[in-house]
Amino acid sequence: QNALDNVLKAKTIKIAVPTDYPPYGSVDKNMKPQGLDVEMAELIATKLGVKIELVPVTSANRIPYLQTRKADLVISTLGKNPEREKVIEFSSAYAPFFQAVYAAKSMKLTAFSDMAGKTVAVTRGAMEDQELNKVAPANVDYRRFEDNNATIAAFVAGQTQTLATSAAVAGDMLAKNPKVSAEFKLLLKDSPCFVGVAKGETALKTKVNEIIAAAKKDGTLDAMSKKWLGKAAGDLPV
Amino acid sequence: MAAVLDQPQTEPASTFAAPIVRITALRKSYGTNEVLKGIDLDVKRGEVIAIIGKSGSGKSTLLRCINGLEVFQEGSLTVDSKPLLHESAMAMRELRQRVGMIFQSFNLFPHLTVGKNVMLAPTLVKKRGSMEAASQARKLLDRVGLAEKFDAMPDQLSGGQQQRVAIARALAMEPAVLLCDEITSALDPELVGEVLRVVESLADEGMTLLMVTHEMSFARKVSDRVIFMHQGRVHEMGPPAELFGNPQTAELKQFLSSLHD
Amino acid sequence: MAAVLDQPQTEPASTFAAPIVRITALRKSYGTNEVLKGIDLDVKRGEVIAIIGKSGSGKSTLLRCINGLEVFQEGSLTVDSKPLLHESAMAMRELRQRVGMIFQSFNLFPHLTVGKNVMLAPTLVKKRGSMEAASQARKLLDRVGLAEKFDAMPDQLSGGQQQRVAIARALAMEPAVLLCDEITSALDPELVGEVLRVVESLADEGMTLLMVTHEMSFARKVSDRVIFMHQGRVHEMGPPAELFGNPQTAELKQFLSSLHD
Amino acid sequence: MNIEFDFGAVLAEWPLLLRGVAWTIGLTAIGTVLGMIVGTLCAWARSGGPAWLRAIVGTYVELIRNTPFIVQLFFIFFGLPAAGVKLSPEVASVIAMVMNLGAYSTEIIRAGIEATPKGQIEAAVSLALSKSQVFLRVVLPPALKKVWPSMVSQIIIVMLGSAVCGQISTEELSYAANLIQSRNFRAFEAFIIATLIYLALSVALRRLLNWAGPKFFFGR
Amino acid sequence: MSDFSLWDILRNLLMALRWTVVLSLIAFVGGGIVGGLLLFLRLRGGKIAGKAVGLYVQLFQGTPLLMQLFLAYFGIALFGIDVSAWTAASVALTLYTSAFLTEIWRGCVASIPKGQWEASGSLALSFGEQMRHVILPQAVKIAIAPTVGFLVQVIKGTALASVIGFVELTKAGSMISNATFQPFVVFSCVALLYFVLCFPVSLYAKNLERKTHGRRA
Ligand SMILES: Nc1ncnc2c1ncn2[C@@H]1O[C@H](COP(=O)(O)OP(=O)(O)OP(=O)(O)O)[C@@H](O)[C@H]1O
Ligand SMILES: Nc1ncnc2c1ncn2[C@@H]1O[C@H](COP(=O)(O)OP(=O)(O)OP(=O)(O)O)[C@@H](O)[C@H]1O
Ligand SMILES: [Mg+2]
Ligand SMILES: [Mg+2]
Repeated sequence: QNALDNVLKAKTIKIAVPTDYPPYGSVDKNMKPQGLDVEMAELIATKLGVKIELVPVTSANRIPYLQTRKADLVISTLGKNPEREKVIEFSSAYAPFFQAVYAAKSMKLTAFSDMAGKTVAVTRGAMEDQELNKVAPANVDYRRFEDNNATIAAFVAGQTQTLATSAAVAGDMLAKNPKVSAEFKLLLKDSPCFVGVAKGETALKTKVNEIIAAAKKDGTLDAMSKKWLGKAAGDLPV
Repeated sequence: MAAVLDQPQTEPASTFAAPIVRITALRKSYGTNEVLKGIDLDVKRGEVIAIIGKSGSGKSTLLRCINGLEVFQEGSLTVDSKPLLHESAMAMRELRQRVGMIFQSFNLFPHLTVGKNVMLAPTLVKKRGSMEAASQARKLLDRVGLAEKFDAMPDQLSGGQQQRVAIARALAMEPAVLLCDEITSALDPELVGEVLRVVESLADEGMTLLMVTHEMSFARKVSDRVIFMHQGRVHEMGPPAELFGNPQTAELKQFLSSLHD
Repeated sequence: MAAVLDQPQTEPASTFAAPIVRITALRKSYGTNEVLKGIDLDVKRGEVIAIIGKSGSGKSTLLRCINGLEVFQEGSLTVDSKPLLHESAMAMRELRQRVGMIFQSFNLFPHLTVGKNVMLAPTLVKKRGSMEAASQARKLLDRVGLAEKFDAMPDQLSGGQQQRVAIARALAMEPAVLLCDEITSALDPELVGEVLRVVESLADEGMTLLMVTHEMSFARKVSDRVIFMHQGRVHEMGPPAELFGNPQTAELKQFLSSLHD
Repeated sequence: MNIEFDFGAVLAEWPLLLRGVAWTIGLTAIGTVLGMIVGTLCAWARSGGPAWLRAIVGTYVELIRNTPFIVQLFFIFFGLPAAGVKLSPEVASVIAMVMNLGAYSTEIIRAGIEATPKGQIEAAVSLALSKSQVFLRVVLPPALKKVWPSMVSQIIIVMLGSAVCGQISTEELSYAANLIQSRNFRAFEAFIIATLIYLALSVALRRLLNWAGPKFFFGR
Repeated sequence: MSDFSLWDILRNLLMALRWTVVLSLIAFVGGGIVGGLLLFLRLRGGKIAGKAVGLYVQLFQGTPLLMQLFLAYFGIALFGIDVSAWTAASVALTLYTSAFLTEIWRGCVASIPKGQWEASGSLALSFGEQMRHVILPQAVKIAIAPTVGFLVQVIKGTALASVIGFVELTKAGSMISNATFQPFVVFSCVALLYFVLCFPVSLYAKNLERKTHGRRA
């Protein structure tokens, strides 16, 4: 039996979403998950006609969730890269995601080479970690945290000099924290978000792709992106 | 003190012939240390035996083998013609109902009243009703002179009183044989007498007794036979008058004379 | 047993006149319970004083006041003409270097060898080198007859040996006065002698001694003066022959006669 | 679901693991030494100090003993900067471990101190030893000896607790395991290996402490 | 996302505190039951079972609870068994608690004098009867204080369930901290709530201990 059949039979789908990654996923006053990823998850559940069960995950453990079938789908700012493609499958992209490096306004940071010797907060297992490794000098002092809560808290608290994270996340953080005088410094990577599906679950993947394609066509994706990220989804890879 | 007791243990004369305890070539070691080196002993029904000997000679170990508290390696042991089988929990429970034991350190159950201490085993093992067990306990406590302590806790009693409760507790199982291991050694001298008087009354009433004791005058007065143990063996054995009056071996002579120091 | 000891405590005759310990109108209470009710006492250099009296009469408290283990409320106390000042830790340490004390319960330090027990205070307080302290410790242990126990642990010694180590430990600070509080009371009778012999040799060599004791014959033999305490007061005082031979007060008479029971 | 284990993929990252072990040992060593010093000082204060100091120490001990280590760690690392105290993850971890062991060993050592017979102290005082000499030379060694088994257990608990320090990016063993699994997605294997290393460390640490206690702290 | 007032923070933390309490109770009750079974095995199950229980205890006392949680969460699932964060946290905490409790209780049983076993044995009581009527009533009295004391460790241990995504007090704290950017306030509240939960239990355990010691002295 495949995952899609199981989902339809059980009439519920378990979807892993972030709760530490505003505006993609965080909690509201009542500790309810909210955000772009959450809305995307709800959309998929609705289109499948099943109930949704949201599973809060962190960057470090979202792939094990899929591997161990603790979730049927991962909708958690998941970027695509070859290492990941070895262990899970990806749908088409559903939202844009820019990774960037942030630092205090006063700091001179115009090229990755300027990061030499500086501390940087990243989330363990997130794409930023791997991407930064490729472009930054070897002597960057990485501070890796378990989840994005910790990464951002560490930077906000001044525990690190720079922060590598999603542009949207950082924008949200800066908007809420006027005291932190940080700004966008370097673009790390444009790595849109995909829905993660367990290896071999082609039926489920196909179904998800259909839903994404339809949503793209009728403007739902753009609307979601406008609502949470402040701009349209733009061109997304299939 | 000597009150009336229903005595199921004295049985028809015809069975008197068979020994109630028969020990044959019994050997027991702790690790490599052989503590009992071949013991042979027949105990007749109603007989009172005193076991004497130096510390470490194996007296306690012998008693503890008889009611199965210790496992022995060689030889055999029968009680009432039934062999002691360590593997069978059922058989061990049977045996222990026939063989009671009283310890140097009383070992009353501190969380139970005196009455409950006496009643515990009969209600659990013999499935007596609690009314019946209570009335038996009262009788037995009366017999050891402690009728009024039924509801007392053990720690409210003197050592001598505790030991008498322990005797009543053992009697409640109506054992055929009673083993006593230095039951007065932990008592202040002025309390020894009250316990020995109870034991003497048991002997008078025909209970089979095996007792390890350092009270030589008591052993002499009460016992039918005295056993002198030395280095894990029965070194000398005989009626008290003979053994104390005319010891045959140098070891016994030395032991007896050392007691007068 | 009486070995040679360098005796820094015997000083030129000229200073003999001033009392080494002078106690004036000393009063001490525990809460509302007045335990010492005005004590006056001068102790001459080299004098041996025995303090006797019933339990609770304040004997220990008096000794403990002298080396500052207890704080008193009224009166004054000087040692070597220096007043006892409880507020000054420095002054208290000075005092205690002049006044040694030995306790009923030995109080050896269980984690240190016998030798280290003796060496501890000289090295810490007098800043002796460890070589020097060790050789002094050996001498002192030899003096109390325990030279060969230098490396033993306290719990390997008998009570009498432990108490002799405690004496050596006190002597290592070369005190001018030694206070002994019933130092043989915790010992088995056969061990009392060995400790008393050491104390006697100290007395013979001119050490100033104040000792609370229940050993009347020893007090009679060794002391220059006996003090009978009663209800927190010095009730009678005098040479031993007088005090024991011809007690003046009814209380002392009663006390002495009670000892023969 | 078919399971294939690939321990090799995790073991291939041995430099990371080794680094993690080194950090775990380092944190534990510093935590133990400083923690016991803090514990000893606090035990002294609590059994013989002035009332106000006793109250402060008492509050410290109860606060630590009644809140989880991970919360203490988060508080120090994420919370304190808001109050102007910025600490690196490593320093924050060390402080949390020292505070933790300090609080527990205060109670442990105090129990030992209070079991010291009064006569021991009086004998030492009447030998003219100063207050601190009495404490360090006469009271403390037998007290430590008495409580050493509890002390060893507590130190091991603190060592195992250091696994939590990875949550604030101190690169100890559990951090290494987490980093490895987030790279090669071999979560089970990484955690099994880390767990076995912890087990070995705790066995070794117990041996070491049982040997070191008598050797350095309380004689034979 | 809307702004949190202090009351919002506290309210959400209090809601999460429920799960800390529930998880503690599960761990404590489950650990107690498993610990009791292990104790029985250890006393009665012969040499091999005794050794096995000893190993079990050493395994759980010798490895971090954090690792046990990770393994329970990601490890069991590898065998095709679906474990939620609830199950994993309950299982790991139960096993962890049982290892400590069985060890605590074994000490209590061992402190009952041998004479009690011998006296009851020679009265022909079976092992079960000895346990039920003679040994346990005495051992339980001694065991209450350290057992209650250990409850505090269990409550604190549940904090680690946050690392497998279980939203109890600590996890709620870090989520709120990220939504509010007020870590000092949030973690102060979190610590305070744990303290309010644990301190009375600690005090109670201390009182019990004083009582049992007083009684024995
Ligand atoms: N549990 C045990 N383990 C090992 N050796 C034991 C044990 N119990 C007794 N022994 C040894 O067995 C020998 C006989 O002991 P036992 O207690 O039978 O002597 P005893 O004659 O009763 O002496 P006592 O008069 O001192 O009670 C002694 O050498 C003793 O050391
Ligand atoms: N620490 C204390 N607190 C309160 N009262 C005390 C204390 N020490 C002693 N006392 C009281 O002081 C009185 C004198 O005690 P002290 O020990 O000096 O008597 P003693 O003559 O040495 O008696 P003993 O011969 O029994 O040693 C007694 O009534 C005693 O109860
Ligand atoms: Mg014996
Ligand atoms: Mg006294």
